[in-house]
Amino acid sequence: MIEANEPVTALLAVNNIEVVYDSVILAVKGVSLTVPERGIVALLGANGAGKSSTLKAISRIITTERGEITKGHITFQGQDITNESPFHLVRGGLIQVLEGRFVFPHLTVEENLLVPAYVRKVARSQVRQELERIYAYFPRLKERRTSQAGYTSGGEQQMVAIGRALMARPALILLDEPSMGLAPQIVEEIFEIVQDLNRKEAVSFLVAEQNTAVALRYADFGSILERGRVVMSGNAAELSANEEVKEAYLGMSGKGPMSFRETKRYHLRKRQFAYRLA
Amino acid sequence: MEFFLQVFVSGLLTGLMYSLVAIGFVLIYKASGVFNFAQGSMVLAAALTFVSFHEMGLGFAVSIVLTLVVMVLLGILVERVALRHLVNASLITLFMATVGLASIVEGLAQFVWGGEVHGLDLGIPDDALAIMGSFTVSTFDLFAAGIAAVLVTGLALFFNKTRTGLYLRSIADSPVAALSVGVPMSRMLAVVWATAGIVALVAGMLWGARLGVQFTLSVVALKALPVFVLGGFTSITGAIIGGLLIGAVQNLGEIYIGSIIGWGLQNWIPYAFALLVLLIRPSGLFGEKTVVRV
Amino acid sequence: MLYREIGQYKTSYAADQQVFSIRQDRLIIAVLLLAAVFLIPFIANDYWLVAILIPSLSLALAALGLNILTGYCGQLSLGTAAFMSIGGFATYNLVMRIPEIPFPISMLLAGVIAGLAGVLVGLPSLRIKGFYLVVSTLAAHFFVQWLFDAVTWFKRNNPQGEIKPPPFKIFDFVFNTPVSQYLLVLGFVIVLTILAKNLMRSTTGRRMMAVRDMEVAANVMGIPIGRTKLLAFAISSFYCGLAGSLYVYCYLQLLDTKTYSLELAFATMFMVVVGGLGTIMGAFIGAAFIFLLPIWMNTTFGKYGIDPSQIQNISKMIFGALVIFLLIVEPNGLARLWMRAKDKLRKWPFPY
Amino acid sequence: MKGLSGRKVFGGWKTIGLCVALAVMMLSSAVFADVNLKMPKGKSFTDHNNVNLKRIIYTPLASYRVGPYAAGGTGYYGGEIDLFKWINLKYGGINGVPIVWDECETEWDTPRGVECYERYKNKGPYGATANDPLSVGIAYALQEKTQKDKIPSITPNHGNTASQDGRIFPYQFPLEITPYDEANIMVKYAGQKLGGMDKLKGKKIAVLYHGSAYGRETINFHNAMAKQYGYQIQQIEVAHPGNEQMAIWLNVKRWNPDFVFLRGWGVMVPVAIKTAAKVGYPISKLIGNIWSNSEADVIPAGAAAKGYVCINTQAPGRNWPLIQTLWKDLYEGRLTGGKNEGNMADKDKVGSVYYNLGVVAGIFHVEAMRVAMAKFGNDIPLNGQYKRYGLENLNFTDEKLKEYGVLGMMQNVYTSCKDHTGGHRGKFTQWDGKQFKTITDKWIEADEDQIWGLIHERSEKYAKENGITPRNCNNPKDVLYDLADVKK
Repeated sequence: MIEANEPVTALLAVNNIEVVYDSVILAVKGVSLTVPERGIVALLGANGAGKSSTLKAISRIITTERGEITKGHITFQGQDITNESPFHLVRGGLIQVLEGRFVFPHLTVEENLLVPAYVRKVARSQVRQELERIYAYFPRLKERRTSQAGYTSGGEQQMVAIGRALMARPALILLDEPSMGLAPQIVEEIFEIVQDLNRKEAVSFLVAEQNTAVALRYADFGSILERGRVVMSGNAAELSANEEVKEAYLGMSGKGPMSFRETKRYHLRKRQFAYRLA
Repeated sequence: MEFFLQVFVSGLLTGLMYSLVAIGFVLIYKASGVFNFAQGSMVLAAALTFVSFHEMGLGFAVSIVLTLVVMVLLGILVERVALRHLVNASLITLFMATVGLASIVEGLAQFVWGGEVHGLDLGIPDDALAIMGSFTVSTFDLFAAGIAAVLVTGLALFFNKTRTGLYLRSIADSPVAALSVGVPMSRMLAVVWATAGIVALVAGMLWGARLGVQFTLSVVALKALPVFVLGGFTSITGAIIGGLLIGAVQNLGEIYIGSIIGWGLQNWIPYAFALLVLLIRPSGLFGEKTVVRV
Repeated sequence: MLYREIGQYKTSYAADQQVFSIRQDRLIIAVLLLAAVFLIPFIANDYWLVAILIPSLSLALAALGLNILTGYCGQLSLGTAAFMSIGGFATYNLVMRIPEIPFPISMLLAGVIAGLAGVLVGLPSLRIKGFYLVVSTLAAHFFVQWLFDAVTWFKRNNPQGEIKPPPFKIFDFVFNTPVSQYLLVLGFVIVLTILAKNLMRSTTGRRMMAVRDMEVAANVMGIPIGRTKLLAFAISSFYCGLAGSLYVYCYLQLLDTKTYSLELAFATMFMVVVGGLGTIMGAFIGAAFIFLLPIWMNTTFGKYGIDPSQIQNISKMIFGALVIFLLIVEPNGLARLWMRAKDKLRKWPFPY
Repeated sequence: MKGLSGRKVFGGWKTIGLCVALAVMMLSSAVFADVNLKMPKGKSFTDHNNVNLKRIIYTPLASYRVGPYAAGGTGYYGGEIDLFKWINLKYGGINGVPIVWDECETEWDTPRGVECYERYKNKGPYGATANDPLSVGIAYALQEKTQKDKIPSITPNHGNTASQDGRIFPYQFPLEITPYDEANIMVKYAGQKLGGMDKLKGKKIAVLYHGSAYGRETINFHNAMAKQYGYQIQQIEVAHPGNEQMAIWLNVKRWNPDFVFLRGWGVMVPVAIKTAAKVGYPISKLIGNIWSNSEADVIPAGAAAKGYVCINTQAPGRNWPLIQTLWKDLYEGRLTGGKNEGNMADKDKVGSVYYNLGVVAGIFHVEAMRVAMAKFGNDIPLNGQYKRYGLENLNFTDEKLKEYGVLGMMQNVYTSCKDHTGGHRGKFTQWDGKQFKTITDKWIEADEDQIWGLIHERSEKYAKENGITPRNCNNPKDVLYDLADVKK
């Protein structure tokens, strides 16, 4: 967590990137955002707003999906990483936890955790220690460490995915939709751990999330994406307080439930808003 | 009874020869989820390269080393030029890409070394070694079985005990996840293709000694395919057991069914048998069950 | 740019659901069809008819059949050659044994027989999935090869190894000239293509695609998985069976199991994958590409006096490399490449 | 530092570019095929060196030098081309008319063979003079087409057995011997070894045949012969391609026949020899047929093949005057200014079984044209019709063989309107570990009386089914066939 009076240095800076799939589908149309050192930034927006594409563009996973960055550049710890390979990004301290909990289903939980440790070339004697560090955050994983990851529950798989990323000792974790398909209680648990990690291990997070309420509660900053563009960004507290955000993403309006007509007008307004920004 | 035993045992030993090729399939499938149809062509290429070096007057060991180098280079090249760009492509696209690869490897091998038939003598006699009365086993087959055992042990250790092995298994499970946690994908794929090249050389030398080094070597892949499927794609043990079973069933089938309904059925017997087993166990004998969570 | 859809408004559901919804597309297809029927027979010579057009059209039909099964219903099959041979041998036996049936009906019946065989081969697909299914179709392939070789009844106990099948005829008109054979194959192909295109747009087709994309979800939606798969096998094998007969009766004029080799099955699979899985056009583009490329390379390199065996090796390498290159550039096949090019043209001068 | 990110996705306009490139390629192939391949008959011919030739003898060769059967094709077409080249260099061609050929790779695949035939059949001033595919499948597939196009099909030692009957198959020439002849000669040799045909009674013979149409051709005939000579027979199919025969040989060993005939092709033969050794069955009891008789069949089998006996229609080796001349003139450069211009990439294979067969086939091509030119004059159109006449009137007496330098290597071949095979003889050769040695001095002749009956049965059935009236070989007009109306 960033203290209010602490000077903010940018860990990750995304400058006006444009992402094109299949060379004809424009998914991200000039997104800029900054993740400060030891900060938690929430990337918010509806389905298809371009959150995942942005994250994958940063971590370069996008190349496996026939996508490419056609404009803009990305810097991490002051270095241009726009065309870096995922392998080097992970070793450099940037790792992504994919949407939909991509664990290795046929490996055991422990083997799952070991893969990034090996990428980082942890000495054999240190491995045990590293594992214990993760198990301390996720005691549940220790219980299940010999079972095949594919047979664990959704929440546990999310824990495996986060814990696995943590094994790489990253400076920044790109966390894509951690709440997907999980019970509210588990979602809270996961975000608690995220906050815990942020405080104790000084890991920064860039979290893409649809569950705006929860995300804003734990984040320092937030950016709202719509149709591949950033339409609003700022302090998490400010965003939560913003009327339009409340209306559109938190399902609250100062005037009680909205009528159908009001909703329609609202969407029109939002679109105009987006165009003005672009 | 003695005849039955003779048929059965010679079938088991023949089956191990198929296992050698099937192991090549398993290796690449295990590490990259690709069914590499080009393994047969790689067997041909390896055998042809070895024989040609040998016929140039190079010594046995030198030829083996040189061929190893060639096969490793070939493996790296395959990864560089083709496979790297196909990560995450669909199953069938990948499969057809390897069929295309088979065409390249066959063309290349024959382009460089020509299409002539070569003999290959490993110095191991391939004639009947009487064990009990008329029950015979060939020395060569026993030797091949020994090689298979060594190969399997080595590979099992490699996959389960080394870091590279873990990488390879993780890539097989989910290439995207492996990529996201920073597994050096390209290097790993190159390693696995190079290993498959080495396995192809072993298979190529043994098969080449048996059939002569000629184009038909690449067809052996078709016999190894049911072995691979029966074993369950990812299991090296499966490939061995599958090979033993298929070899035995094929021999027994040819003798005891063939004499009744007509000879020459050993092309389909292995497939029919594999199909039967699959109907009972849809992911092969040792296959990992696909975990489907919706 | 001429390729614009501006100004073409749809005012009815029928218009909205047209096969070719853009006027320019309709025009192109019409011109192609007219040329194929009225122009080519007059300008093409024997070489083009016999060695290029007839075989590539027959193979396109087989590719179309395989595409229904693999491209639309997602079931991997290497049994194309087997189904083709069933078509070929069934036609032969029907024609020779029951001469009362008119030839065209025999051929259609043979297609039906191939379709039934397809259902039989497809039965394991109810339990076996994905790549494992290849075993079922390969088992069928090798079994059928053996069956037609070993059981001489299928060759009418002919002592001769290879069989010369009689030419195709309707009543007394015998199709034994290249032009008539070409038109016959073309007729079959046109009718069957229109049928396939419409079938794939119907409920049946959409069910198949649902099964392909996610079997579990399709099941939950109440789609009868088993029936859909078996239907796909049946339709696909029917197409392959007809293609197999046409291939032999209008092209090769030799009935032999060797003709329906595994290489042929692989070639059709190439046609489907390179052409584009799940597109009708892909089968044709793929067939043209896979069939013509080796011939083209052969003749082109032949001009430069390169050693013929090396020409073959070189073309093998180039063929493989080109296929891999295409799969990398466009894993969804040439048809998709074409569609992307069209999209680009429609949006021109804007990039996206 | 590129890693996976090195992947490049093609931009949209590049896509269009690729589409256009593909289209151009296809179109150019169309244009190319039309301009260069379909050279209409009657025009003069420009060869590779841009020499304009008004009169040539054009012989396309549907060869195969890669793939599973490369060994056969390489030797056969190498021998044939060497002979053509030598005739051109030495005599300027046949009676001064050069032989021009194109090779077209078929990989022994029937559809490719059909394509090759169509591609070249109309090339040159008079079109192709022959179809020579060295493949039963291609020969069968083109049977009617060659008849219609008036291009003779030369298929030495193979082809449609029934086409030996020249009355019904005027354009098919299964020269030297047919599968029936071969089977008959093999049985005769077995009888000879036992000391007389009557000794065959009660003996056991196994036939292992290749699991293909080619392999099945002799099943009925073998059964008939077994009945006639009173021996037991077991015919066993070897699944294509024949790389696994353990079960079969265990079965053979159990039955323990006195002879095992191989009707093999490709990899089946060395595997049969090796597996026989593996189960402990003596090699001396194996007899190979005409397509199991080459170096490519025994070399892969290694030491196990020593002592293997097989039938042959022409003696292998380099010690025949013609082969010697070819070697000296082409490979050592006596005619080519010291350069090696032989067709065989592997010089050691000169004099091999397939090479010598190719030379013999080349002799058939050459002699056929000579016969036609001798009969009708040197200025005839050098086309398939005339060559057909020549092929039907081959008269390889000992003097003729001597003239070619192949006396003792090649058998006497006398073709006629009735008999398009003309040889019906075989010798037996034995592999001594390094080369084949001829072990029968005299040519063993097949029992033609017995075979003709079966041939006629088959050919007449074909004639009936296809509405063909057999030629009357006593009618000179029928003998001339296509040339009957030519006034000369």
